[in-house]
Amino acid sequence: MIVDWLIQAGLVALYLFLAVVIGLLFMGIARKVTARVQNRVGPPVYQNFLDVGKLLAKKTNIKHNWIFDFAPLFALAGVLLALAYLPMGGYKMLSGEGDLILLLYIMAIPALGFALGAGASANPNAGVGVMRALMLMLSYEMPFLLVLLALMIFYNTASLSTLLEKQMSFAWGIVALPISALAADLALQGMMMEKPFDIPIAPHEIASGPLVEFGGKYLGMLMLYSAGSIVLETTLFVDLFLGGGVVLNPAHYGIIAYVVNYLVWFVFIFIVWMIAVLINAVFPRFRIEQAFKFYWKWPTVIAILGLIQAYIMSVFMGVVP
Amino acid sequence: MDALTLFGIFILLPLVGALLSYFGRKYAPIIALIFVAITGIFLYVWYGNFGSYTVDIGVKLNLTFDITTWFFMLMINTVIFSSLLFAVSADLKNAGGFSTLMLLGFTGANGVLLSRDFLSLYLFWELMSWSVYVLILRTSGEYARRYLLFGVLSAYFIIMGIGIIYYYTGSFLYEDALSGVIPYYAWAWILVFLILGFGVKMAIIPLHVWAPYAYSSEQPFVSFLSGGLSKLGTFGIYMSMYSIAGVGILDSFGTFRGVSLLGYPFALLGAITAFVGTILAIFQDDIRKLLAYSSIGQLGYVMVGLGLGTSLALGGALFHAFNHAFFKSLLFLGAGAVIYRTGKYKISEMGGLGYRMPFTFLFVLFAIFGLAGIPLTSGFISKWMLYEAAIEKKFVIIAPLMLIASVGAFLYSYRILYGIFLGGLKEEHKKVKEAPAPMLAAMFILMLPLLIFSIVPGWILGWINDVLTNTGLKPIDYTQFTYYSSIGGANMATFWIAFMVLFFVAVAIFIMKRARVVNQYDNYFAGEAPSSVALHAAHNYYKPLKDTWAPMLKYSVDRAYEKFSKFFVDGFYEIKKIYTGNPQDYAAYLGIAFLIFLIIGWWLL
Amino acid sequence: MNENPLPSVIPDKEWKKIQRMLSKRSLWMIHFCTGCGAMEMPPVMTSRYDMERFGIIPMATPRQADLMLVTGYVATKTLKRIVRVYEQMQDPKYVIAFGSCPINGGIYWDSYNIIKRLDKYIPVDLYIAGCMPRPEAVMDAFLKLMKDIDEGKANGWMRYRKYYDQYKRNQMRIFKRWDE
Amino acid sequence: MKAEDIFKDLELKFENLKVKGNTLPRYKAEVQPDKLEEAIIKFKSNGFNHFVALSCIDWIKDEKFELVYHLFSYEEKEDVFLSIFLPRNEPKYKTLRHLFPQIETYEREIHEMFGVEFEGNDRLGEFILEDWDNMPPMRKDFDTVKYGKEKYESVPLINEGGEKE
Repeated sequence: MIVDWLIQAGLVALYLFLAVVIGLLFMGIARKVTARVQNRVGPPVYQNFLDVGKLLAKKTNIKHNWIFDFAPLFALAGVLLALAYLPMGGYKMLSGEGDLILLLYIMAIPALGFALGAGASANPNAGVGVMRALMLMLSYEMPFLLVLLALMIFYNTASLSTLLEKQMSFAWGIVALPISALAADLALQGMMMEKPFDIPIAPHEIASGPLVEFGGKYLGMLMLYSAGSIVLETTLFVDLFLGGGVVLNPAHYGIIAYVVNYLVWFVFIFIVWMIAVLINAVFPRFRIEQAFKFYWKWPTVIAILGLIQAYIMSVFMGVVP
Repeated sequence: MDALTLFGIFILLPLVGALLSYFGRKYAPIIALIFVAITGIFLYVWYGNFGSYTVDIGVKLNLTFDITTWFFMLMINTVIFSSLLFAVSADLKNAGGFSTLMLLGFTGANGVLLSRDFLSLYLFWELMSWSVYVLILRTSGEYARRYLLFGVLSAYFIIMGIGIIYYYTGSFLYEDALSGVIPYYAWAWILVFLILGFGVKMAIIPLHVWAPYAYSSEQPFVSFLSGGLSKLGTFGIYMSMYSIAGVGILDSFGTFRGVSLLGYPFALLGAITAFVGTILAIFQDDIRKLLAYSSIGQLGYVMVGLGLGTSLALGGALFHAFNHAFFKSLLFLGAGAVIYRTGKYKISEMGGLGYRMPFTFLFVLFAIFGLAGIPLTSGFISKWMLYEAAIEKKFVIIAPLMLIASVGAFLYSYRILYGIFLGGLKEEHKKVKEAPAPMLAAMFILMLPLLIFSIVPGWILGWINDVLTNTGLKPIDYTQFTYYSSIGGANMATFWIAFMVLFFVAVAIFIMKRARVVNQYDNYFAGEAPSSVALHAAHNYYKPLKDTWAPMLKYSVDRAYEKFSKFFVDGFYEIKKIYTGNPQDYAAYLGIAFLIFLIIGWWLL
Repeated sequence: MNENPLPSVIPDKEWKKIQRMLSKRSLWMIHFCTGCGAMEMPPVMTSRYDMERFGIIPMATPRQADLMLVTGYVATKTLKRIVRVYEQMQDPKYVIAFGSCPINGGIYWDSYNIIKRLDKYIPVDLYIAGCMPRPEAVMDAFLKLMKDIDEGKANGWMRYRKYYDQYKRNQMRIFKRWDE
Repeated sequence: MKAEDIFKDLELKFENLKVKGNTLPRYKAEVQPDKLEEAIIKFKSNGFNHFVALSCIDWIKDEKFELVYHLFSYEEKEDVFLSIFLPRNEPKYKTLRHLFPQIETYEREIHEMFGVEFEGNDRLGEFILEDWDNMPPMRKDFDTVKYGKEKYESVPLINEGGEKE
């Protein structure tokens, strides 16, 4: 029993490490793509690895008080925990042990820990930044929760692993609930704080908001957190709507299935990430009221339509995947 | 254990304690503490043997000590124990009177939980409600009057319910209500009256107006009122819906996807309460009002669970009531400790107290995790059960309201944390000391169950299962560490192990390099001088949100009541003008009246 | 201000070389434009010259930055802000001074308000001559700085630590109060 | 109302300034310090409601400071310069910020740069210069080169010889 437990732990560790590496790679690709959109050469794709290396190797690190340390610790631990609960490339890590609502609240742990650390830096910019971040969270959570509800009602399950199986057997989320997928993608733009919605970390207005007092190893760990959260949010979208990239059934093909699924999953999250980056490259930044009004108007209407569609299909038309 | 010992321990002992502690003056809370501890010990000892007895004190009281009563008594006893432990060092004025009234309230609460006939229920309900009124009176008459209005309203609703039952069955016993004599439509009236009567105590939306005012009195009392006594409302609704009426009666109103048509509107009302309570809590600047609206919001969740009526929903409601008893009283005690040390109520006036009062900050932080439903505390499990219950039955109005309300809970939670404990430490708070030891002990007692039941949810789910089966409902399936619903489940053991391991990984990366501590003035203010004035961004914290919500915030139930009452006051004022007091007017009135009658008489002929 | 004990896993020499390579390839510039040279930065950032290809991006706060550009004349009022921002930056940090004004006061050689030589107050790793150097000169400066960092010559921050009291004495000769 | 007519009402001697390339009429008049306020009020109520600038000229030879109040009228498109002369050794004048709020800023600058006292303006004192410890710098008798050399050249270079000074 201990042996396969260790193998499981080893695999989870490998998947988490790969997730963070992919996250940093995606940040590098995003900077390259944005540069190309702006007709610039742009940094090398591995630039973010150098940035994180430089930050972690900084000589002096400034900290304000013991609550200040909460930010990097809770942020990194929380995002790794959330990634552990998310099936990546069909490999169901801990997602059998917890369900979508648990994952939703685990994603709140790093946000709250990061907000605590930022608040403890006694800098008014940080306080305003966190206020904006929480308001943005309230705004994009409205359509996102409606979308999750539509999925749970339609597939009649809250556990991600069974959701993957049902998507494989019945139809992908994007095929069954296209309207909800659109609302989810709009909500994703706010969740990943990409350009029209990077209000909380606005460098020009509030000196990069909550990050104002973080430098050196603190900023390095927070960069790992943001890398992990990129993979987390894109994988969440892929798992909910694109069947988690599961193409070959692991039961029949064994290891090859896992590798192929991993590649397909990688391509899917890359596509989702590119949509977000291309929107990011061309949009100015909204004010927080505009973002709130936007999210509680159009994406919420779309999400409600998706919910109604799911409700009708599952209750009246009796479609049971 | 027979009738008299049961009655003696849970009712007479606190009464004697109330009497004795009045003369204790400064040491009154300690005396009261001893009496509450005794009842606590007996509660622990008598876990096994339940039974129902009748006591004859002039009028026959029907008392039953079963698992439901035990479960609710556990909450109320712990909460009052920690409130009194807090009051020991809170040097309240006239502490003797305070502890007497607290013990009277405690007696009333015990009586309500023990009683199985409407007479004793009403007797103890009035005793508890009266003692709460006088306790609020200690702070301000105006708040107490508002509470009294709603207290009396709730008493009348309960009497109406009891009256109808007595009219049909002729007896006050709970069991007799089910004797089939009461017709179908009468049950609707009985349940509506009883639920609204008990709902006032749980501050459901239309009847919540008293809560923000009542919660602004002394913090130890408020933590008992909001943490303990609001559970009596839950107990009342739970008993009246599922023990007195029973599932059969409820389903006789027709079921909508397995949920009785009577329960669904109350569940909807609960969801609206959760949403409105949370949104209002976000904009409050006074810490007590913010916690009051947040308490209304959380009790809205409990109301949803009670309304839905499936075993998972009821289990979630009971568990959430249990959690709410602990994290809400912990929050009020934390706020009380801060108010005791700084003497300020406004969040924007405080700031940076977390550096001076680290333990209070940690306790409040843990309570906030419980409130917001972070999986590190048991707060998450109860919310999870309520969500699963709503999603299981595909309720597409209740579930989104609850989910958005929980996200709203993050907003006002951070407002408390940032406004009071983080941000810049003001000059006058430089020498604020940590809260005294009894206060910290009280808060520690309240924090324990939140942590324990998050690691091992099995124990409390066991108790909840006994309560459900005791009232004849299907149990929920769970094991020592995991809990399931029909559409999902979660295992807290793997969660905690994974969290510990990954937290260790983060710490490993973190301690590679040491960090230099700088004070709060060595900060980046765009190159400007680190001024001695602490820049704290907590004033009017969610202003953009308030601007976007402004059109909706215009309507408020408070103002509706005020306009309603003003309408009557002006009306009566007009009538009063008639009695001018000098005889000529009266003579004139008589003449006019005579004339009018003359004309009518002439016209009729 | 003591040196942090570095992990002994990698021999000291290699580790310092890796650290220098890392800090060379990702210089984060504090977005604090002190004088008339700020106008030279947009062309350097945008598509024509694009400093981001060397990993240099403007950062909002000194805590996150490790390269400070003093672009143009430095009045006593600005010097106080520059020193404060410089001290809030975290080691290893580098300073590049643009134009002739930080070198010898430039066209303000006779002004009562402009300091004549920046090097006396904060350690400057690199000067760029010219009364506002063109973007090509700025790019060349970045490359020169990266080469200096690699060879370990750009150690302004060590000099600031070593001669901290001399720097402080010079600074206090210019402005009377520090905390205002 | 035309500037000439206002000048006639105030019996002020004015001269028409000829400036190459500037076709707008410009008038300059010298006013007694005590009568300046009501002159400005008169101009302000007759269309000259744009206060352009308050500048100070240091006539070091005849020991005088000249304060020039520059007004402009949008209706008539005319500039008016009202100037008063103050003794150079201890220049003192009352504040006119109640007429135009921006006068306060000009007065603060002139106080710092020339040392002119404006009673009633409570915000005089340190304004643009930082930690200034010398006479007002814009006066003609202030020698900037000597001050620059004495203050900045005297600061020693960082001695990196290793031995402390």
